[in-house]
Amino acid sequence: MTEFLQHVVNGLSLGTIYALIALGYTMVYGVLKLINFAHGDVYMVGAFAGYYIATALDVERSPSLPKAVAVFVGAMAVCGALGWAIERFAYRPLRNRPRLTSLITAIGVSFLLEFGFQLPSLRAQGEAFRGVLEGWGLRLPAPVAGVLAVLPDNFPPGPTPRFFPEPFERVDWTVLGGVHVSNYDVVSLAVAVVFMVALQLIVYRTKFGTAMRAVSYDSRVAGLMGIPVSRIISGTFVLGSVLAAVAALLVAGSRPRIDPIMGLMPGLKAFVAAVFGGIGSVPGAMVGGLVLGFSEEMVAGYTVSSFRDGIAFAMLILVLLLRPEGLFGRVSAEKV
Amino acid sequence: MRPARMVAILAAALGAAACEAKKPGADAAPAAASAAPSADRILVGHIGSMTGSEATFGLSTDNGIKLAIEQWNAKGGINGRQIGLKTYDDQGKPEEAAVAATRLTVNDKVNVLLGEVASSRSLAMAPVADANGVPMITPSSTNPRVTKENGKVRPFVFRVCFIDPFQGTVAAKFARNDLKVSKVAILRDVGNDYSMGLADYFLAKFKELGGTIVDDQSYKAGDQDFKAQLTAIKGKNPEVIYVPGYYTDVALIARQSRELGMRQPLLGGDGWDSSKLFEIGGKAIEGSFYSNHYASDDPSPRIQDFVKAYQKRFGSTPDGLAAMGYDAAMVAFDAMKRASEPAGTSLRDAIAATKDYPGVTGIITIDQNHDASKPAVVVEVKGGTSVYVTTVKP
Amino acid sequence: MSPPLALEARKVGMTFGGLKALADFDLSMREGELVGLIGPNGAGKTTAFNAITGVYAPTSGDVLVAGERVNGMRPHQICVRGIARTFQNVRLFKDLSALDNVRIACHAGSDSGFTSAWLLTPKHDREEARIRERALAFLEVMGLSPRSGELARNLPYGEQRRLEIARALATGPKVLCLDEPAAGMNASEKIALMELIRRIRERFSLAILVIEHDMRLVMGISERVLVLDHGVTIAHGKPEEVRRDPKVIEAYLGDAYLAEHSLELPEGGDR
Amino acid sequence: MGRLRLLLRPVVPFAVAAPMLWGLQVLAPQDVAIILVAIGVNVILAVSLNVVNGFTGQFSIGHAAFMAVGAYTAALITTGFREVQIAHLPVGISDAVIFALALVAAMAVASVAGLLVGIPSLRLRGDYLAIVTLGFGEIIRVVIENTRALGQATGISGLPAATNVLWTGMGVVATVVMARRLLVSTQGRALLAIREDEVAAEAMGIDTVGWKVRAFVISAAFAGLAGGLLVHRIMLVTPRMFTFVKSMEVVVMVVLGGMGSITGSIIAATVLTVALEWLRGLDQYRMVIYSILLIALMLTRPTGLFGTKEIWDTLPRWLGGRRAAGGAR
Repeated sequence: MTEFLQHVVNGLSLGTIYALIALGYTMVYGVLKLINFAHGDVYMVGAFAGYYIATALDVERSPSLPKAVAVFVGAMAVCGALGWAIERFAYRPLRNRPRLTSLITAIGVSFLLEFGFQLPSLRAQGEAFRGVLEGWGLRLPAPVAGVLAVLPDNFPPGPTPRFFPEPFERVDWTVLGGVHVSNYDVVSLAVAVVFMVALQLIVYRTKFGTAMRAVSYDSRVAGLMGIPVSRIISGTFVLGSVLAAVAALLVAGSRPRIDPIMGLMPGLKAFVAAVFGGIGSVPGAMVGGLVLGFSEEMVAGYTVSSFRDGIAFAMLILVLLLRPEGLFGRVSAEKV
Repeated sequence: MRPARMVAILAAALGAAACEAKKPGADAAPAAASAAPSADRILVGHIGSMTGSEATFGLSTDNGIKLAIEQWNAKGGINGRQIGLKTYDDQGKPEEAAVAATRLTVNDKVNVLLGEVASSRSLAMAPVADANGVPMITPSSTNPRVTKENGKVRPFVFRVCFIDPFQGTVAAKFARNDLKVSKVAILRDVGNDYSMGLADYFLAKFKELGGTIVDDQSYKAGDQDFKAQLTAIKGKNPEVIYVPGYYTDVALIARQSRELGMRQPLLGGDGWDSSKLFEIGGKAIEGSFYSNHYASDDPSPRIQDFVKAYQKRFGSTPDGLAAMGYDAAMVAFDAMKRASEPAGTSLRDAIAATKDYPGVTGIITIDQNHDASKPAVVVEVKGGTSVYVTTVKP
Repeated sequence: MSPPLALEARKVGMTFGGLKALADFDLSMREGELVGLIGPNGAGKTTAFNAITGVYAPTSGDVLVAGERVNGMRPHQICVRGIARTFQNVRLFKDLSALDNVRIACHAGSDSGFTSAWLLTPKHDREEARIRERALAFLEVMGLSPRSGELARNLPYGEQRRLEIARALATGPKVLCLDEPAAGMNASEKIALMELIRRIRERFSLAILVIEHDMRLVMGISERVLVLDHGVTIAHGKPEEVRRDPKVIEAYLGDAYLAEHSLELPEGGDR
Repeated sequence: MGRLRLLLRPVVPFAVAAPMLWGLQVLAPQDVAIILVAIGVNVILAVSLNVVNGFTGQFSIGHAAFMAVGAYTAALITTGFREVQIAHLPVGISDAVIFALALVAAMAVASVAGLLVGIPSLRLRGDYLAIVTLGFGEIIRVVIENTRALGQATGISGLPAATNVLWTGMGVVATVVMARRLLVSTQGRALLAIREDEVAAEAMGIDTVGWKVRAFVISAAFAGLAGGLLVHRIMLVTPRMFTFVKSMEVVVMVVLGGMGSITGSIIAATVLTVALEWLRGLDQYRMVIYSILLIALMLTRPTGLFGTKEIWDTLPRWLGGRRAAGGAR
């Protein structure tokens, strides 16, 4: 019984993460009908942004609430900016092109982030460059050399995983005779719920949200109605990326290993969750994420754990075949 | 002529890229200039996953090799010939490894081929090495089939690491005889042949020694959440959990097991050996054991010197893979010194004749299966480092 | 004795989530007949079309083609049974040549797998040749032969309309359903089009069902007119009778005006 | 005589290609050969995927899965018959025959897999199909990793080194001929119709689902062929070789070449393979450059190299180009 409850707790904390990432997918898809494959990598960037800020603030030795907040806000800002940039430079130029095209650029961006973060640090690269030049008997002009000296020596992080300092003290509670819950699980859940509710409000209560839905319904007409489509889409990207950052920090805080490809699998899974819940629907993404989290947990816990990944997708396929529009998705019969 | 324009763009982009990227190219391979083999130069070819999910392992190995080369060159090279290194990335894909191996052997005409970390990739390289008569030493591919395919020993392929059966057995013996436990749970990386191999041999040996495997769970490298499996394992309350994976995942596994209030020590293999394990694992990993080639607290100078030199050169403590890469290169160079001609069959024979070479990862002797027979040590994680516990002879 | 029934719709009903878009739609057409289906926007004309051609399965009633019950069948099956259609908003295969558009239709139903194409069997060659000839013939009829090589998207609007008709004819239908073929044309174009439709009917001896806003046009060519309003058939009969029918006039106040000046309203609620 | 010509016509391309390829096979040095094989395999993958993604306008991103099915099938057969020699046949020939059979089996099994995935999922539109294929790819991998008979993570090693330039070349010819003859046939036009407008195609009497499934099965079969060829070049098959990333690489080739353009796929596959090989020396920088290149190309030529056209449609006349207006003509 305790074991089952434990699984429930685990599944919940896993599901909330999926849900948060899935929200990003679902919103972007909603307005752009584009599977933003780079989303998982935005999530990764979020984790690293948090990491660098935390190291700068020396969170590891002296964690505190204000610092934690700073880390969160900073990472969210970075990801927001990144999301905006990606949309602006990789997707917008192709908006009126076949969607496959932007899908490829999405993959391109994803690769760029993943492999870019695996490069040696700028300083190391600079030194290597200097080495080559000197190998040719050339030497760097003084100003350039000066620049070399100030290049960051731990960015890009390279492929070796980094340790993510705990943004705040970890507390573990044992409840109901043997079920272990940590304040991280609670905080994650709380934060996730808060953000989801906030998002729901944004989408259904604000002017921006209304515009967003209009764009997702028919961006052309929305444009004719004087809605600044581009700005709305940018906004959506920023929003989604910010959520990805939140998810990343919640994960990194309790599972403190971060590396450049940490976004790959969570990205795919979250995508599955989004589709499962009906891509384009906010509550769908939440439910999808939770369902996925639970089912993975239960499969791994009670059957052959190596089928864990398989089950996520098997489930997905089943749902799609039985209910192609997903749990909360709306049917869009093509008008003839 | 739009396609033409396209091609132009492509060419331009490539060109630009090529120039821009000269730096690392040259960095990774001081010998980049000398693709063609010359009598007064020795070229080492290394294939590793410099990008992708296992890049960190490829990188460490590459560093180890670099260090070995720089040390020899500093000493005036091998019989007066300087050593160059050419590293190719295989992105962790076997097919890439095969192509890279072909290029190194056929175009770059390397004297010796080093790599790969993962057996699956070494298995893709081995046939190429044999076909071209270029000796190949894999630093850390532990699957028996790498050196011995269908009962036949591959003529040109060697290794300086343990093989799965040995290390699995070591762990099993240690668990049964030294820790005196009888109930063990296994948590293996289903996507990783190294982990699967160790787990299987451990399982067999441990049963043979009269122990019982209470649970056999698996995860996938890169997972961030292992609580499901751990919770299941906890229900079976084993005395020890055998986790033959890489430190990248083990650190998290340790943490999460503690978070679930599990107190059992974890037991692992040389894949654990990295300072990252202690950094990420923190308190959680304390009191766990793993089999390894050496204990970093081993006072013997050859180990301490290596650790110092490595830190000096790369600013980080070497992990097991770096040490293996270093030894693989060292064994090759030692053989070259002895060989009449530092390439081809004579080098092959020289490597095969390696006996009691004092490597960082132990006294290496290449046996008739082209495997390194060397004792394994078992170390315990104490105070953020590994502490010698016992030595197990082959 | 009169020719056999080509199309027969018995009490066809169509509801979308409670909304009754079409109710008890009755229609029977004989070979060579030309029936006009008119009604204000949102009257359910296109719905009737979709129910007949299988885009939607009718929620009630039956559709028979040459005596065979077809409702519930997928559109392509119905097409093979002998109903071809055009679309209100032209739906050509835009990136294919006019010729290919028609050839595809000629393929209708022929279900020879890929193998013959790979083995280049003589039979396959003959088939290809036959299809090509037929396609060219239909382009000829529609006066599009000079355009056969053009991409459909590059054709002027009027020709696209004609090409769509050619494509529909190429499936060898017993019944040809034209959904507002004259939409967006000016008066003279419309006249020409109606002339063309008449010619088609004589030459291919099929039943033609035309949806049209513009009453005068339909009245001009069809021997029977059926008027829909809010999914209900409010009148059915000879043009002149229908024209005088008060219900029709009422339903048409406003719309007729628009239609005669060939102004288009988006058919928003037309479901 | 005429009869004979009719009988021969279908095999002309093979008859012409065989000697050339054989020559290449003999002349090409080992390092060139392995690249050629790599290119060939990618061309087969790209062109076969193009049948689904390009001709039919469906969006499959699980091509690697069918590759895997074919690869394992072929591997099991060749390893199973390693010691077998067909009676009255010299070793070489007998091995070749066995390999040929293995490849055929690979295609067959892969196509069955294609059928199983296709029948239910091809009723779905657009992205949903993409997701199902993606999911299927992951599932296949998980299944392999959990099957002892398939060697789990280690896979099956020690396969005969059967694949060479000749075999691969013939595979490429077969694939291209398949795609080309399809494209210019009435059956192929049915697929194009589906790509252009599914509703209209259906209304014109085209059994859209049926044709989609057919296209899917064909493409799966040739993916299987590619898999079989690849693993017998590197004498090893592991689940790692058939990841989601691999599928994506193929999709990239197709889109880059232009949806529905055979020559486009061929050129894209070749260029990408060669480019990656060329960049190999730059280890870590390689994929970074690759991705930048990818983005740049898509931004400069969103419809791919040739759009839906073939190369000769885009060449100027004096270069023997015949600017056929009809996209697929």
